[in-house]
Amino acid sequence: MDLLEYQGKQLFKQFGIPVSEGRLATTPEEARAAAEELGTQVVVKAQVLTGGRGKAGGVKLAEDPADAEQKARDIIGLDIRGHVVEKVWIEQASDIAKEYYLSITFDRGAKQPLFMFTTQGGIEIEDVAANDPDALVRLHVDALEGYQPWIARRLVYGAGVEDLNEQKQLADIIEKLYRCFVECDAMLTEINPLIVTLDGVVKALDSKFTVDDSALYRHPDIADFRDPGAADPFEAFAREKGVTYVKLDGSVGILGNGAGLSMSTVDVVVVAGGKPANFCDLGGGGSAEGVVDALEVITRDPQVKSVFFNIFGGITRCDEVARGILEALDRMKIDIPIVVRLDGTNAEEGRKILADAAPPNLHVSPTMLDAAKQAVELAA
Amino acid sequence: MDLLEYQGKQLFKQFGIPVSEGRLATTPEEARAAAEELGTQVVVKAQVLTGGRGKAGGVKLAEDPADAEQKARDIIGLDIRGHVVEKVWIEQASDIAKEYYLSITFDRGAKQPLFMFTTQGGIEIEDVAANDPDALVRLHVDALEGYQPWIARRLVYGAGVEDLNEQKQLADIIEKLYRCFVECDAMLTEINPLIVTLDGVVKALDSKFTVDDSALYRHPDIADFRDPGAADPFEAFAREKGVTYVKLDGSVGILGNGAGLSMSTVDVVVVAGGKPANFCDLGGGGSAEGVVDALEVITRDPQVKSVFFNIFGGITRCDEVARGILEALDRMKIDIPIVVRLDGTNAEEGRKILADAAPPNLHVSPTMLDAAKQAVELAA
Amino acid sequence: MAIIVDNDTRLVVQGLTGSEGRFHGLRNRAYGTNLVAGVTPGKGGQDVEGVPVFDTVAEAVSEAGANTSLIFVPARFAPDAIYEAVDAGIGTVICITEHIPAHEMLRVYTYSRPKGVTLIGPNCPGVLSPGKANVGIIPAEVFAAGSIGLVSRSGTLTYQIGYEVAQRGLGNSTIVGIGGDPVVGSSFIDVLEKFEADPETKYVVLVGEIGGDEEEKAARYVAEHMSKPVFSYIAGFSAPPGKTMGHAGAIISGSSGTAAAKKDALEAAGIKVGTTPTEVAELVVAAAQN
Amino acid sequence: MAIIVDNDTRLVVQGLTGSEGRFHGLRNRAYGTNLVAGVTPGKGGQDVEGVPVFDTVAEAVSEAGANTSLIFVPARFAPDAIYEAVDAGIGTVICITEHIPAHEMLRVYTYSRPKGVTLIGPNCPGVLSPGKANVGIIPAEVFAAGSIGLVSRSGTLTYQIGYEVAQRGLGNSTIVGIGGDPVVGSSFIDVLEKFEADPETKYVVLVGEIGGDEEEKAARYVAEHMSKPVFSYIAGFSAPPGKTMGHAGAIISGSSGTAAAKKDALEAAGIKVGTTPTEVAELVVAAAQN
Repeated sequence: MDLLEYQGKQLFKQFGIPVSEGRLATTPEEARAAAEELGTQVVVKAQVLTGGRGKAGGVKLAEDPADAEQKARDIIGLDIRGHVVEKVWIEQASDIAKEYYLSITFDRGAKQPLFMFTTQGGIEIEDVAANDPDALVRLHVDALEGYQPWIARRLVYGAGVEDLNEQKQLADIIEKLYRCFVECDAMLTEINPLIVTLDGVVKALDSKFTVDDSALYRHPDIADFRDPGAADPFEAFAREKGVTYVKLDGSVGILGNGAGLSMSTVDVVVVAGGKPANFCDLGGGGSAEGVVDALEVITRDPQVKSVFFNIFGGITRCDEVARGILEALDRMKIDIPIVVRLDGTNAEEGRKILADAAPPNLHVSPTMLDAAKQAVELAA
Repeated sequence: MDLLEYQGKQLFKQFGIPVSEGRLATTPEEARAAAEELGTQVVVKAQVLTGGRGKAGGVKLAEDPADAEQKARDIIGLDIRGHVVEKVWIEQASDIAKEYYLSITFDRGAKQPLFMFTTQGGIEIEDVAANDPDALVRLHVDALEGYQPWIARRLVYGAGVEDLNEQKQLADIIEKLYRCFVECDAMLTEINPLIVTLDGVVKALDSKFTVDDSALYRHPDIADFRDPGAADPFEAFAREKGVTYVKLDGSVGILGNGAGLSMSTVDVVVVAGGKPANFCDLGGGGSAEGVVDALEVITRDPQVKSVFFNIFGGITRCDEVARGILEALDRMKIDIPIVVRLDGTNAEEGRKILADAAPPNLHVSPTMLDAAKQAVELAA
Repeated sequence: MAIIVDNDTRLVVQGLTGSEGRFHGLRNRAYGTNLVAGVTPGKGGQDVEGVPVFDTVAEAVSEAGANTSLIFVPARFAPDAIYEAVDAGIGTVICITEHIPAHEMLRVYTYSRPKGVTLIGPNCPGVLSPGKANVGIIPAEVFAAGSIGLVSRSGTLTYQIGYEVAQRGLGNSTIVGIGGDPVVGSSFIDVLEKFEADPETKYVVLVGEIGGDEEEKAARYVAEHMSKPVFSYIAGFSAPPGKTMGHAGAIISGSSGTAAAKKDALEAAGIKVGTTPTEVAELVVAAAQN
Repeated sequence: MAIIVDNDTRLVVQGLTGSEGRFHGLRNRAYGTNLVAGVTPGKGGQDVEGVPVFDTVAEAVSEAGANTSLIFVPARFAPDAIYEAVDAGIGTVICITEHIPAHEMLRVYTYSRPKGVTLIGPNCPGVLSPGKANVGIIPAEVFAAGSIGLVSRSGTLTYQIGYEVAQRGLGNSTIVGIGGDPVVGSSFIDVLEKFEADPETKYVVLVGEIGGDEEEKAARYVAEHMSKPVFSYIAGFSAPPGKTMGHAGAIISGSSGTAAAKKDALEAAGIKVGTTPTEVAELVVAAAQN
């Protein structure tokens, strides 16, 4: 789960990482009130789960409360890379002397948290890595050793920070960011830029924060950050139904069981010359109820012209899936053609159930590739 | 550092391990007041750093406050294995249904904390280990894995505890005791007996608690438990002077540098037919000031008839030690004979300094064994 | 022979008395796996269709000689269950449980790795050596015994490929589902190493998917260390960048991790990559039939 | 040859700019030890009598090729210093610092042990291979080069024995002070194993003291695994039970751990035990002169 800037900063603050004072606003009027409360120059920042806000006009300095209101009016409703701005973060403006970069990533490959730090912050870290790799200090942490003070020294001296006062503040922030990373079950915590003000104070001016979905049950406060309104409406509906669903842009609705097979089904539809409308994973169980829910999610999308049901029965039993399909057709009015391919556990029985019922818009196909071709043709 | 029962229980309580309500008393009157406050039958328990209190009459049940005062009068001043009782712990009496045993030891050999648990509590654990070893469940913990719930299961099921309610309370206490052990830097935490009351409540009826001296700087609250009055007066004086000193019962005062050599010096004095009066380790440094302090500590003991100064110069420089001896003789009036043996770094210079000054009661001897013999003769 | 599970497997199921554990544990036994014990705290002394249940894994080891554990306990108790198995001296731990927090698995992994334990999963379908032992939830019926090793991050896709191989008259030495979580106990390389050393395995199929760089690392490993022919299939060619597809394994991160990048890396290592599950089955079958 | 430190040692002193670190580091260099670097955070770029100082151990490794670290930093910073050395790839870490909390050392030990690092100490005098390298605070002047390996929990007692050996015209291959803390990086057995494998060492003297059961374990190890003659001295025969003598290593715990019990165990393993430091020196010298 990705967090918005202000949410990540709220967690930073809990762990003692310095951030600027700020207020959330959803209307220009609230933005004005926030600026009045803060009593200084403020920055109005679009809260969206995408990068490139600055270039898109989503971050603006405001001289006074009236200006803050105006800037918020400009920003709220803005479309930034497909994300419409609904909230802005009004924050006291900082006098920036230097911009650093600090992050911790859950490095799956190394199976260790990975610190990255550079004094060349404020820009995309990929650019630093590509153009000046020596400026970027990378350091893995052993999960059982945990944080030790030498880690901060390696980062700070390695990046060439020479000011003693900065070194001290950075070491403190590095330690706290690690605690925050571990205790919040984060997959990524990034501060870019980590600024030094003209007064020599180091603080986090932005936050990028991803939390492990599997650990959200331990963090109800973080889980509450989730904003159902922010997601794609089809995906929101899918989440509500407990269905794993990703909206794509084509006409062939896809339902597979298991992430790998479902992904492969999307690929095979492309190979067959079609355009997938979605990725949808029935998961391991495949109860009749799950099938009904998944079909409901897929067919809500008006772009969907045919549905390809690709099931390989392992734990999932094909007869159960067949019954689910019939039940879904029974309960919902589905006119578009459905191509079903069943293999594996109880595939014979499943095919027989479908053949016996023989709904007019249902087509049973013997192989994955044939089924894909048929679904593509029917969507055309 | 060993803690008294009530001190250990105070730490148990901090970590959520159930203990009985109690009050400390140093006079019979305080004991009466404590019993009144507690408002139930109480047990009056001698607070001394030794076992076998019960047999020695140091633990008594009191029916009412007047009785508590009487029992406290009996116990305060009692000599239990050489420890004079100065404090009593007045505690609400418990209805004991069962007595279990639970401990965690810092196992130096295995380099892991060691849990021990048995339902045969209330007696010396060595007896259980000897007579019914299967009844004693032993389980090591990996320091990096730390406490995991399976540990409690291994202990509780392994010892054959069948009552669900007890199992649950025990698992909770086991986890908390581990946290207490680690977070207090304990070398030993022992609960014997760990009782089950007639109402089915599990709680710690006693505590044995040893804290790592090297970690006391992190635990000022625990360090404050130290009672200077409880120690041997010579040892207390030595501690005050920062000298490592153990009082023994003979007539040859001993001063070595390094624990190993000092122990060996004690042994060699015994080999030479003498009785060591103490063990005293000058430590690694061996400054003149340290020598003066150590000699002051040793010669305070009126049993000391001669002093054997056994120095092997490594980091310690023998000339420095020689100067310290002369300075001590200069500052204190020491009449008893001192036998000095110097070897190693700057031994020549040291011997020369002593030979030049030639105080009347100072004897320089070439080898460790010869010096020991001479010191033994002079003490006779 | 085969790898990880075989006729020497003496299986304990942690969570045997739960509905999943019971269903699959007994199914594994029906297949011929030597299921010697179950573990459920508080149910020691009971049995599940004749399989003795113990309170602790240590007892399953000392009383029933268990050497392999299959874990079906819920996510919040699963790390504890893995630690318990490892510390009881179990040499092979296969964890089916999904949704274990990544940071917890990281600690479990870092702890158990130096101990030489073979940990498979979590969030994996398990390991099947056809004709010998099935440990986990893989539908053994669709596989035949043979000389093709199969290792995969995905369950159903593996079944699909194994099924296609079996339809063509060949079979598998062992099928290993390593799981798709951020931290899994065994990587592609760990399993490839075992296949290379296994005399029964002649060919290997590696089934990857988008995200991470495990396939790229495996490709380098194959080029440098493997003598046996390796074939591959990668899922997710049509996945849009930055979208999570099903589980955390399938995130495109940064510049690499795309299916195309993986395919290039594999092909550069001399590995033939099929564009559909059917095609990879055809490739390996053609090689085996030559 | 010799063990642990020798002519291949490239030493970094963590805490070289402190008074102890400077004194002993330069003393070690004066003896002939190849002191290549010092580490003191914030003093990178300075030097101590020509020895370059770095901010981190990693730099001492990459810039100066350090492979051995000697640690002189205060107790509260010492565990961090050991972790830093281990994680920077230092293969041999010798920690002189005393009073490190036992629980912290337990974590450091448990972490570094599986990494194959040779950790000596803490609270130890260090390691001396006469004529080759001295790393620590052992007064090298009193020792001569020779074929007798010496391992001990105690500092001054070791010096005494090595001195007596040297007085009799023989010498030592390596002297190892393992330290007397509750958790030390290397046990007697670890060092005995190295002596057994070292062609230069012909005889071994083990200097123990009361408390724990390390000497008993060493006796079993010698009986089962060592071909070279081992001699021993144990301090603390006259120690009263239950009294702490100097450091935590010397507590009589429970029924075993007494000097007499240790002597019996050693003798049962065929090890000759001297009653005084002089006697053990005489025993090993007599054996070596035969």
